[in-house]
Amino acid sequence: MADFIQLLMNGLALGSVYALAAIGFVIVYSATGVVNFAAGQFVMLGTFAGVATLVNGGWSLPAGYLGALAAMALFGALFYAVVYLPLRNSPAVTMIIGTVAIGITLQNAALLGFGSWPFRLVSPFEGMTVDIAGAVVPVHAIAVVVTTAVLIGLLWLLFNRTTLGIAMRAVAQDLVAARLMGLKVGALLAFTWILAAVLAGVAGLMLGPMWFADVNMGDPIALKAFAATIIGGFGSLPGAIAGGLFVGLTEVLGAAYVSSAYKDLIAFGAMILFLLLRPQGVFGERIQDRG
Amino acid sequence: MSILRAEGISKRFGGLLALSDIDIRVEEGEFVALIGPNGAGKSTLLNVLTGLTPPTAGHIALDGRDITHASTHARVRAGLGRTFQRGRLFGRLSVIENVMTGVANRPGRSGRELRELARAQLARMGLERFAEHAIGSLSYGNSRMVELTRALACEPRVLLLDEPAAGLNSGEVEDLMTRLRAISTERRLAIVLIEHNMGMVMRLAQRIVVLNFGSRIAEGTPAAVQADPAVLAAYLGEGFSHAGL
Amino acid sequence: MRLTRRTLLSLAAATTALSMAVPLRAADAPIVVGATVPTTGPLSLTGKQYFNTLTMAAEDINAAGGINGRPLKLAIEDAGASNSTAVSAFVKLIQDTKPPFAFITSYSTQNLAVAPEVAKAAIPVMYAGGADAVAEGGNSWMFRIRPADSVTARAMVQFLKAKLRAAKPGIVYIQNDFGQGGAQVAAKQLEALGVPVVGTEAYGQNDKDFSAQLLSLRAKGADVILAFVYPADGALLLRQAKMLGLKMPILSSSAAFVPAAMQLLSPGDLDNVWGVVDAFVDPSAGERMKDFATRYKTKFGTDADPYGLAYYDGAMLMADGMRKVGTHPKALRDWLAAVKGWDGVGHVYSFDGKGNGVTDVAVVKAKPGTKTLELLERVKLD
Amino acid sequence: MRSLLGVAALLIVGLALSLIVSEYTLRLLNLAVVAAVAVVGLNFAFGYAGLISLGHAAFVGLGAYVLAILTTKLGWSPWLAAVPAVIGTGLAAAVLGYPLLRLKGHYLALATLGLNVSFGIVATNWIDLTGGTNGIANIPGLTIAGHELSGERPFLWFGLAVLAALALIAAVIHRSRYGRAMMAVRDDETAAAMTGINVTRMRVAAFTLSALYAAVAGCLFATHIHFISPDDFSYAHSITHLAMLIVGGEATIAGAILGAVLLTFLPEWLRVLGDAYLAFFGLMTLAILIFLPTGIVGLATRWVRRPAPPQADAAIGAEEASRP
Repeated sequence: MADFIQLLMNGLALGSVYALAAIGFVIVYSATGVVNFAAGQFVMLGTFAGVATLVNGGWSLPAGYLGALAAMALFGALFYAVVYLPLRNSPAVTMIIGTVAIGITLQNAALLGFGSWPFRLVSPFEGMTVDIAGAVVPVHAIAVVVTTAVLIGLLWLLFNRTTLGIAMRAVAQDLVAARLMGLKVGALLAFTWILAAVLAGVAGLMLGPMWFADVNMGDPIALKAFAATIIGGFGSLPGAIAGGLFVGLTEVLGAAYVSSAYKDLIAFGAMILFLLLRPQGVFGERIQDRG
Repeated sequence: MSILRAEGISKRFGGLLALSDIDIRVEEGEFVALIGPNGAGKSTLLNVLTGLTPPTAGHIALDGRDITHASTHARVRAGLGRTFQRGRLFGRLSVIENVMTGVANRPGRSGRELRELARAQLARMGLERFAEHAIGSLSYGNSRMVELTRALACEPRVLLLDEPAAGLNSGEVEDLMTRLRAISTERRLAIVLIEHNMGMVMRLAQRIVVLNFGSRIAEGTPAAVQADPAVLAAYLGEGFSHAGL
Repeated sequence: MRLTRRTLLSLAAATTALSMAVPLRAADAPIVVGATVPTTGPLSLTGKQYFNTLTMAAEDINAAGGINGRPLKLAIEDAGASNSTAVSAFVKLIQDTKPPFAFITSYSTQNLAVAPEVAKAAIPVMYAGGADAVAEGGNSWMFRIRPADSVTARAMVQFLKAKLRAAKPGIVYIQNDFGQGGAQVAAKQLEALGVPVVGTEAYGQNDKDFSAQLLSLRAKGADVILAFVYPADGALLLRQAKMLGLKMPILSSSAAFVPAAMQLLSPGDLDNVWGVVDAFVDPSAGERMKDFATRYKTKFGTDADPYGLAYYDGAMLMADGMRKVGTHPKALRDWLAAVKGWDGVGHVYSFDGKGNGVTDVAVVKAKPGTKTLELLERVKLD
Repeated sequence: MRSLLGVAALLIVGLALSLIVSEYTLRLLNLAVVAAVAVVGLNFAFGYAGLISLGHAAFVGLGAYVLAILTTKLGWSPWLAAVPAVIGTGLAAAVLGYPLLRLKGHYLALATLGLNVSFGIVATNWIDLTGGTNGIANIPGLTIAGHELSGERPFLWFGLAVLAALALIAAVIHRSRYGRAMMAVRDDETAAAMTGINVTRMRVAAFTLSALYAAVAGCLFATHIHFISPDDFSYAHSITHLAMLIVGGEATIAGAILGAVLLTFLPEWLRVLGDAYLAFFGLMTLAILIFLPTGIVGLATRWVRRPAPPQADAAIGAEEASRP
């Protein structure tokens, strides 16, 4: 039983990271219709932004976190200008290939800048653990789950209670109508990318101490985030969370109770099954012909 | 025996009853018009008849064969043709290739035969000179005529036309009417026409079916329908005063 | 224009000078040796090490007078993270520089993919991929400068049985050529020794959570865990084992003890952890090792690891051969194939009929409360 | 006729190159030819039928693995083994296609991506059959009339012949009723059904055709490199195939071949940039997408057909009449 709780907690922590990566992906998708294959590299950059400020720069924790997130915001704006704007009217596939191409560039630029040496980010809760029903849970893992929950709450407030968020939703639903209503569509789309990059930054900073930072960590995260998004429902925030937790839990529980060699087949098999049987996912909107 | 018969057709979208217990029959070579205010369910009925939307209840028979559950392409091969409200040509195929997709329905034709048949169809519609043109280069009027040609190339026995005259200028409408009349008589083809241009409806249709809020509210000859108070109310109720009634 | 006798003479003189200059220049022209090294992608962590040591070896060789007076030059191409890139890199090297000798990577699948091209090029190469399958291919041009995975696995099993007195071993391995191969050999060996494994668990190369695998082995009653790992995941696995409160000893393969992995660990993570490493790369392991390790650290700012050392020794061995029999590929290959008891920094190299040069490994353990490794014993297998 | 000329040009250029270039370039040409076979196949699915497949490499892999297993474990001749490899892969695609191809756009893209990842997991872990991550080595090469196609040059000749034949077949299909039907399905599925086209069957047919070509590419790959492992067929390769098709441009056979050649050579040419070469590769691919949205072929046709004759009646409503 203690083992089960332990696995459950680890699965939740892992799932929270996938959920955060998936949220950044979903925000971009619902606002711009872009399937961002560089989403994993966003998270990787987030971790390395932390490496730059905290490890290489030696900044204090709060300053380092803020600096890293500011850098990510800048990166989001840059990505909007350099990748999204020139390609925004291209077919979906061109956009997919474009984000893959820039992903290759980001990964190799990080390799040039930081080398292949793995880094370790220090957690604010370094070495602290709590005992939950016989399971040993690092405080950092709990902090990850809590931060994810708080961020989701804030995002909900943003999208439902602020003019900015409501305008963003309007743009996501009908770009032309939003433009006719006088919304500054360009600025709102840019903000979407910035928000996604910052969220990826948070994900990156939080997983840095749990995993180690290496420049090749992006793609595996993106794959899991895709699976999470499909299972939860394309374009749905609660779906991204549910999907992320599901993928994290199947990864850990599947390895424990089914087969550690084939555990990833469960997540991806579930993804394909969901696509076939319930393509709108758990929470998702009905399939539109977008893309 | 009716060439197309639909009985008790209902279609529900969530809480909305788009079609309610509609009966419609079309005789061989007959020209029927389907009219009604916007949102009356005309296009939904066409979608049900062509198998694009499954009905919630009801049966459809084509030439005596039940096609209620047949797929769209099977209905086309059984003799059902259709054009769309917004022209839907294949943008990456040339004009003649568009028509060839229709001709290709009948098995056992060689590639050369397909091309010749398609060319003949275009010639019959006076469109031969556009045969090798790209779809994007056609005028709107011509693209509608190409779409009609493509539907005819499927050799239908019943042709459903969804507002074929929308967006055409008066000369083009006249031309279209002449051709439709000719097609209907020459090919013994039954035609179901959805149209807002009442002048056109009155001149072409032998029989008119009127829908409103998903129900059939009137049916009869143009003169009879024109005189029907329920029809007048339906259009006036929607503020449709320039309907020419 | 008239050709005078004078101009003819001077032309002749010039030609003679030129023709004499050519052999002169060839005598001190650099010998170009090829190397395919992963400098991009996930494999570049280990690749960086032998990129460094090969550079260092070339400098050392040239400082000692080169190869009979001719300087040694390296031509390096990126082998990337895919087999296809590795083969392209090798073929490009052969094409561009026609080297008499080359180093290829420490990744078995890349070695396997390149093997047919090596045979085609007909030059001797040294490789550090561990999979036994590479040597089983019967390619007489290929020489392995690291212990084969089966050697490591057998050494681990011996130590496990003899010193850790395991009765119910469990195995956890990384899902790649190294992990799968090592786990298979170890399981068979343990079976043969009468201590069958109680559980075998796998994890993916990109996995970050090993709690399922570790807890499952504990639940199956494993009293020792054998871990076949790569550097970063190895470190993460050791850390999580401690966090989960696993009390049994863990015997891990080499990669968890390379500097890149060690810097990620704290002393507590190494408690009750043994390592079977290719070679004990530490200043305490003798004068020559001390010289190598300290110079590497001064030059590159990080500690050397056994992978890097393997290529350093390999380069020295190659240079020795070239000095003795020249740079003709066939002569060099035959010389290498006959090498017995060549004393390198990391090992004593003797090539067997399949081109395996190393049959010894070292068992290490951290001094209690520190991350300083101690050599417990050397295991020599025949 | 035009496609015959194109194929002749391909063969002449290929043969001429094969006689003058170095061994290394020959090898890259061979890689490009193998990729081109796969990408010409992908053109059926994506170019004609509009199916975004990110699982193409799995079909290349399936073909390669069947051939490798039958030749190394059962000692079949590679020629004989290629038959079940190609047919089996086609069948697998058809069986998978029926449920999968109900999905569209990026849903299909991610489903096929999941398929590719799943293929990798199975190939990695079914060690008895696939050799796991160690892969399968010593795959025999092809022999023609007792001559082994061992060198890069003979293999290139053979590869070019295969590519030329497959490109011709693709051109014939393109112009047949099936090609038209696939494109009709891509342009407007509803209207396609309304001209009597069985949309599902056309989709599955396009997907299956693409898998057949992929399997041929897999057989070529296995007999060329003589070694395969799961890494050779990862989803990254599927994305590369799609990128080749888009960079080549305009859903054409010529574009598929040109794209395959360009994206095979580009990273190799960039090697002179040293450590930064892959970073530049990504940027250059992005630049091509931005500045050549219709690909190389689009650029070429724009150059050739510069003075497009203005249609007399083109002005009105051209947008409305184009795609819905």
